Amino acid sequence: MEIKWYIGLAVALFCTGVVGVLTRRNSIIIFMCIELMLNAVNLLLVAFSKMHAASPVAQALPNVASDAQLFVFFIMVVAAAEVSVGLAIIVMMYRNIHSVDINFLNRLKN
Amino acid sequence: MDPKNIWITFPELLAWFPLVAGLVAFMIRDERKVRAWAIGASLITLGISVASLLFADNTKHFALNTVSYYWLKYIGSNLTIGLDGMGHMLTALTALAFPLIFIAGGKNSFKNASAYYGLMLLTQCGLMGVFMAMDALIFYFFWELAVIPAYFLCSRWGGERRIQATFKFFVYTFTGSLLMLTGILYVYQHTFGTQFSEHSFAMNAFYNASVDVKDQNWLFWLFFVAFAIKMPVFPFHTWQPDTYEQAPASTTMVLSGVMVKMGIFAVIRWLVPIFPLAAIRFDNIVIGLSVVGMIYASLIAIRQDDIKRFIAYSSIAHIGLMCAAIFTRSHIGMQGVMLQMFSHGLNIIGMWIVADLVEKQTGTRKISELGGIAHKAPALTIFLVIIALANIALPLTNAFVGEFMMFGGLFKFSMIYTAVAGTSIILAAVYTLNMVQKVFYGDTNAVTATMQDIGLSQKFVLAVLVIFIFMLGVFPQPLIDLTKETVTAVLLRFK
Amino acid sequence: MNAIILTAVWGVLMMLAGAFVKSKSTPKYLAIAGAVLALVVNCMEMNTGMPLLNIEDKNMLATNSMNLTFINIALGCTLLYFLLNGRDIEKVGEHVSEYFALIFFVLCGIGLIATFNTLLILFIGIEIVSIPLYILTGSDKRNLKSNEAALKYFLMGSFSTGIMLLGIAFLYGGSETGSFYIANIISGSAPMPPMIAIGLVLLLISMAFKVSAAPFHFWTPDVYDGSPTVFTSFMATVVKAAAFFAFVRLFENAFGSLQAQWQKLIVVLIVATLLIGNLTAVFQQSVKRMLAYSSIAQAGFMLFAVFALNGLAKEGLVLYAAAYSLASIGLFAILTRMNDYTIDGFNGLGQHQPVLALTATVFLLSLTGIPLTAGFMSKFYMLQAAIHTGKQMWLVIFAVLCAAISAYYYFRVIQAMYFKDSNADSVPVETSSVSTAFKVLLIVTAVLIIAIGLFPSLITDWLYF
Amino acid sequence: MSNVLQLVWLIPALPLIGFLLNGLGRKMLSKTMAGIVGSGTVLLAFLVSLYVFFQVKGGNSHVAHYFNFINIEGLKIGFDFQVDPLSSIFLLIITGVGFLIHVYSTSYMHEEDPKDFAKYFAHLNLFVFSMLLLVMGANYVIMFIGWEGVGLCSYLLIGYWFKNTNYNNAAKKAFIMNRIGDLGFLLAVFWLISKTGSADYHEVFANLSKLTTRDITGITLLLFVGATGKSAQIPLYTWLPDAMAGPTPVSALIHAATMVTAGIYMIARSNVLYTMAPATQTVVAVVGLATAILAATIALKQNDIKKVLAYSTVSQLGYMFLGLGVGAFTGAVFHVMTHAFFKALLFLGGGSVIHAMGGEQDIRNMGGLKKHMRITHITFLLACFAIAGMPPFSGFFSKDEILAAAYEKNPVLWGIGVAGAMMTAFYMFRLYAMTFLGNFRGTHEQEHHLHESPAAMTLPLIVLAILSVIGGFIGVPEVFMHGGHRLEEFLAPVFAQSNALIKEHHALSHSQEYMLMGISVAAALAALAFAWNKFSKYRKSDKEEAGLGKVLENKWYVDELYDSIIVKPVLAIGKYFNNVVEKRGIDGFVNGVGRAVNYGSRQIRLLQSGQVGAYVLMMVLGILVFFIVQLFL
Amino acid sequence: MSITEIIFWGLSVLALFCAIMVVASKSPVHSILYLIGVFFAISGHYILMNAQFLAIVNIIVYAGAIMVLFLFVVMLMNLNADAEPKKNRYLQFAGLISGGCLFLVLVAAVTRSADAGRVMQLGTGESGLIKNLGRILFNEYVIPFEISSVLFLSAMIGAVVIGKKN
Repeated sequence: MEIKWYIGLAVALFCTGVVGVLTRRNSIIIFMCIELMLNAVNLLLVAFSKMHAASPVAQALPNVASDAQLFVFFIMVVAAAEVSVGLAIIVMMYRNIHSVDINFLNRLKN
Repeated sequence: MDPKNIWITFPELLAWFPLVAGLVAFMIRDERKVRAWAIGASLITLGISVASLLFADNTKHFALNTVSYYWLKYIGSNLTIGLDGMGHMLTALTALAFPLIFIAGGKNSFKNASAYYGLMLLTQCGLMGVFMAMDALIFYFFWELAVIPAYFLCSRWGGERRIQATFKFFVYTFTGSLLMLTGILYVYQHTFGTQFSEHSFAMNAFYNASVDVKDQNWLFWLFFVAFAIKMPVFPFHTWQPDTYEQAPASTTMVLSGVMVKMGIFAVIRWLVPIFPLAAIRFDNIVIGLSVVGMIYASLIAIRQDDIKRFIAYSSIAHIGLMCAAIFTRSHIGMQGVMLQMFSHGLNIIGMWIVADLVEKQTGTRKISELGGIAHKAPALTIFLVIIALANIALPLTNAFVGEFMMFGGLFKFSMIYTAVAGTSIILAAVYTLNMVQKVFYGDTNAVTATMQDIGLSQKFVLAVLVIFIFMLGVFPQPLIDLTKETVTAVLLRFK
Repeated sequence: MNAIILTAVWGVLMMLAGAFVKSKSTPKYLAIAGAVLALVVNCMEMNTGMPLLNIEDKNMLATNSMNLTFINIALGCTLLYFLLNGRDIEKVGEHVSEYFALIFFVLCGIGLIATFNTLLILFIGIEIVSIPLYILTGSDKRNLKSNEAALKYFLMGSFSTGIMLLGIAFLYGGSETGSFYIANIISGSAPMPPMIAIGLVLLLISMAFKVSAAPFHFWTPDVYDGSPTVFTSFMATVVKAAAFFAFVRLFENAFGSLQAQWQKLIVVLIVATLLIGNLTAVFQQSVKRMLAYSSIAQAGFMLFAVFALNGLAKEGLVLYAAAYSLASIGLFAILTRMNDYTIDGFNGLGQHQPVLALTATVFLLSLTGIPLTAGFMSKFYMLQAAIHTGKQMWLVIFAVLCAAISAYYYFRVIQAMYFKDSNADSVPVETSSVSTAFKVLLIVTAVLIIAIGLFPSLITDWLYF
Repeated sequence: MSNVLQLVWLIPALPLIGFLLNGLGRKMLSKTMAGIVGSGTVLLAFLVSLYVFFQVKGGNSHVAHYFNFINIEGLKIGFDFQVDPLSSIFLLIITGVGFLIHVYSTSYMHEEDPKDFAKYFAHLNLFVFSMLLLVMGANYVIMFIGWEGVGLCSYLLIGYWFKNTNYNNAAKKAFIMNRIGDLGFLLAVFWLISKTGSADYHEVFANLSKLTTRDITGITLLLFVGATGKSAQIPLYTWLPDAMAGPTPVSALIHAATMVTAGIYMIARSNVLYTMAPATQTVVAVVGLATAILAATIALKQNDIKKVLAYSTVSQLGYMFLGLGVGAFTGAVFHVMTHAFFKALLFLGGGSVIHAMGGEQDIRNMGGLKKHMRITHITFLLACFAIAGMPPFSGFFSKDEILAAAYEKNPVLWGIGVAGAMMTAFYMFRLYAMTFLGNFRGTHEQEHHLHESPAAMTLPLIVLAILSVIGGFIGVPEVFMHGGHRLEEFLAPVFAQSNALIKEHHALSHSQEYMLMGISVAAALAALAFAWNKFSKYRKSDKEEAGLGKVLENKWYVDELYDSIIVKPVLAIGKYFNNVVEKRGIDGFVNGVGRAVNYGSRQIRLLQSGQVGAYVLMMVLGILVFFIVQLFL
Repeated sequence: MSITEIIFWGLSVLALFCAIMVVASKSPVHSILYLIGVFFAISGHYILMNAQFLAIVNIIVYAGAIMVLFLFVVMLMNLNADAEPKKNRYLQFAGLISGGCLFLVLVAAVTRSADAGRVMQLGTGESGLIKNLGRILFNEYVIPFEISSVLFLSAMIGAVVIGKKN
């Protein structure tokens, strides 16, 4: 299997996430789209790790491919932390204005 | 007594004494005391300056009277200040101007006097530094430092529209000096190094920088714009009338008497010798601009109804000639510029003092509203007439010698330019006499009926100025001798 | 390394203090002590190379004098920030020690991004910096502006994290042997393969986002404006400088050899940033928001470090970080005391609070880049670094013209303080909120700025000794 | 000898001392003291000049160097004085006539306030000082100093009664017109300096080989421009009639006897240059003659006693320039001298009349003064004869010399010159007749006051009258007496260099000369008789002048012409520059930059819409741009 | 077409479909469910690439913990379909276009790359196994591992500071 298909898939997922961020107003959904982007990256990283694992040069190195997978692990860790903070912020906003619409608040501009 | 043997050298004294005096002035709360302190301090500075002139040995270009501290040695800049002939002359002008300005201020009351006098003295420090800097970076520092206190002075104690007017002045000059800074940095990259650094900001390093012709051509303009704004040369002059109009009188005196000389000084010290090829290449443009500016400003001056704006435009016309004369690259022209820098400084201060006195007493600056002051204040009128005539370069006054030599230099460069520029001396007569006539002659009116003649302190100041006017008008040779070496050194750069 | 450990530990300590210490002012002193301690151990490491714990870092962290110097500056500025703003932090909300804890965590993250050697540490460091900031931004919970800012910051920050991760993934994929070590991503100076190029651009963009370079700056004004002013102060100074440091480190160490191929992007960034930052700041009425834009404008100057990437640029960056942080912290500290954040609110400050006005003037002059202030020296180094490259002189000229514009808005504040009178019925600052210690600290800050302006080697020498 | 000549600095120094004493001590000095100081210093200067005169007789020329005025690389201008026959003649005229006028002034100005009286004498002394500098300077720069100095004094004295705006305007006009000429002078000096490297007469004339014909023509033309300003020639003559606003002695001294002759002195001094530039000489001659005729025509119809004299001055100066133009340098100088005598006399006489008439200057209101003012009348009449060129009065000799020289050059010049001389005779005797003959036409009050002036005023009149009568005999032409032209002999060394340059010299035959004299005298006599006859019984009439008469009365409308082609346009341009170019153009641009920044700020601010979606969109667009820049460009 | 490829395509279509539905569906709850679908599809890819540890973690952490948290929050707020007001169509359209452009640009760049054709190791390889990863994590990645605790601590504080009701 050639790497380009995985790249294509990951990029497609990533861009779907970007489109979601651009088009939606519900902050929770935007947040989910960002998670989607992160997952696309995760997929890409793993795919790359397997690509490097297949290359003869890299196979000689010790941790080939594991690096990227650990990186993915850390991304998940960070994502988890981010989610907790992010949701807290959204909840806080909801408490104040009873809405999760990102455009509802626009006192800060210009 | 060799100045080297004194524990501290003249350049140091000249630069740091006003600084310290200024800082001290901030501490003094009582207005009378702080004024006395300012006058005293400026007189001491004058004394130092006179002493330095006595020890001046102008045959040793820069060699003597130069002091250098290690400072930013790893980037090749040292705090080097020194006095050559031109520096001597201009520091003397600065030192002379300030006590006169302070004394002429009389019993003017200022809100927050300590800050006022402190800032004035700081301005003096900046000016001194500019005239003595022997290092491009130090020059830039002082260049800015002279402007900042002046900006505060104008904005704090100025007229109604002071904030906009002086802000324009500040932004304008600041833009110019930033452009110059880029130029300095670029030249710096092409200088030889010192033992600590790859390149050097020292003046000699700049003079010997290997800047090729192509670079000179645009670097020249970076520097020139900065200096042209300061001088100011047409068409960079529009900040000046507004600022002069709005600034407090004594600051205006500093601005026009001394600070505009910074621009001319800088052209001679930091522009022409560094980019001789570009200076030769663009001489026609610069002189053309200057000459156009002379005529232009003179014509405008004819139509001015505000004394302050009137003086401002007349100053622009005079400065134009100085700028043009520098680029003639002739001995006579350059020497004329030297003389004229000093003369113009004194004359214009005199003009401002008179204008200020008139405004204070009558409450108006409108030429059309005044008249007949000669009856009420004959002494003031006599001084004014002498100063005004000096301003239009009547023979045996100081400005004549300078203008004569500058025109002589310009003539060597181009007869056409001289003829066109020469019409400005006619126009100068027109606008000056118009002003004199409308303000001082004729019959008194309601505004001027209560006019009093000037007090003793103003008389003293004006008398000093008049003495200088005639002294230098009859016997300018000392000033010529003082600056001769500088001129020769600068002109050598064209060889 | 020392600083990272200590700040992390101190963060935990502060957190625990929140649970056990009831006095409201104790956390402040604890935090100050922590900052001092961190500074001490960092200096220790600088001078002796002696780590607190001997941890095998697998070369993931680089502790050279440059990085440690930077950490020193960040810690020093934070210390100053604590001293000046300690009381204001207390006023934000109930979780005083938690705020301090978060700030310590941010410092820990700053330690990481100042020393990272792999993209993983960079990523984690940036997240450790960002997440507490999201929280601090939203810490004024009842304030809708604070809410809004937090949400905006969080969403856009996460988005940029996504961009960054995609970039990292592409770099990983494009690198010869599949490595996250920044030194191994590129070998030689051949034309970039497209995958590397994609990764580079994406990483550049995410870093540009963090340093709020246009056109990725949009979060900055809103977030700086909406956050509680004390935290804006921290965000806009120490954190921003740290992001810059990471930016420069990344691009120097990872892509330095290919600089010619991506320099044009930096040029675009610089032009856009300077233009937008300076222009937009001109019209602002709120000083706080004006400072936000000015921070964008200053970022334009700092970007010259990335543009030039030479020794001068590094010295300049360190100086810039110090100068900019000091001046901004000072200004924000004064701003927190103001009754009215608009420029008109500063009217007559010169008469009511001469010390505040004077020091604010020094800070503003420094930000404008007037000689003898640190601000001048830092701009000077930056311009010199750019000119040293011998390329794109027009960019430098453009930059100084923008600096002239910056004088326009900085001086508006000065004008307000000195040349205008305050309204008869209101004072710009409540006298009670200005303690002597505060004034002394401000003066110390101003003196520091002038000292650095006079002797930049006070800081740059650290890089070499 | 030279040791003694070192003392020539005394000559200008004495009036300067007088100026300082009177100027600084104007509050302390009594009128008498001020008068004594003022006249005394000039008298002393006259005595020294007299001494100098005898020293330089025989062609001695001496340069006294005092100090370096300007000494730079490539140019050395000393503060040097030169005395030679030419300057000594002028010294005598200036100090001599000047002294007489000072004396006259003590009486004429007696009604002034003591302070102003002293001020007046100070100015007068300053004028004498400047004039002396002008003629004594050993180089063009010192000459220029005096040159502008006299312009200044003229300004100060014309505007002496500074309350009157018209007087001020006249003063201003004088100064500015002089300045226009000064610019020409200055340019010429620069030209000389840049080519010969010096402004010293000796060096310049010794280095003429360095100058091309173009240079010399240019220099002489520019110098002549200077001369037209100072000596009131076309086109810069209009200031002189206006300058009559000053006190009458001032008019006599400055605007008749001395200052206006500065241009002649300068050209005579530069005779070598002019001889080498025939083209310029032609210009000088033509301009001189044209001025002579133009001014004479105007004088025909003037009714102000001083105005008539003023135009006659302009006219006579024109003759002098004609002389210079045709190479009769001696003749010109001779005419300067005789003119100084009789014109000063005329002015002082006129002053005496005005004094007697209580300030009245319109001759239509005079008449029959012969009875009341005998001395004034006689001296005035003598002066009229002199100026009309009646033999054997002084004017005859000098004018004749010029006309003869003109004839040599071109008979047409002579013809026009004679026509001018006719007009001169006509208007002078019109003036004389209207003033002194017939019946008194003024008010009773004026008539009651009519009286002869005091001795201080009449004495100078008498002295000048004597000089006017006999002054001509120092230059008796060759025809009458061989070797009778002592002035020519005396001045010969000065003009030696240029005489040597004139290759051919066709002298007039004696018969031709007699004929020319005869024609001109006859013409003048005819005009004289006609005027005497016509105006001795002049009656006042309210008839408006019409046609040419009106044009002449209004001075050919030259002032109006200048006003509309120079003054108004300049003012309009100034206004345009001030209101449009400056405010809207340059400053508008500067402010426009500021406004543009502000506008840009307001617009660019709108990008910051406050909406996260928009922000992210911008970011994504930015990403796209960056990708395209990096990957596809 | 080998079995691997069939699985790849099947999973890819599923992932993309679910991703698009996350963006497109009106109700947040549906979005969440679709997102979980995406996660499962991605985990399938992980297994395909023999990254078993990540596959499991992905299911547990993302689908299990994070998404449940989301769901919980959405339920708590009682956000239903059509809670979202009408949105600026132009902005939506612009978002779609620019997202598409981004995709095109990236794909265009990748296809120019020589690496695009490199073959992957699918189904085999030790690197994704827990044993292997664990060893490396605790040997070489000690610092990031330890440091990420700081991240969690700050997230925890954040939840307290922000979430706690005054």
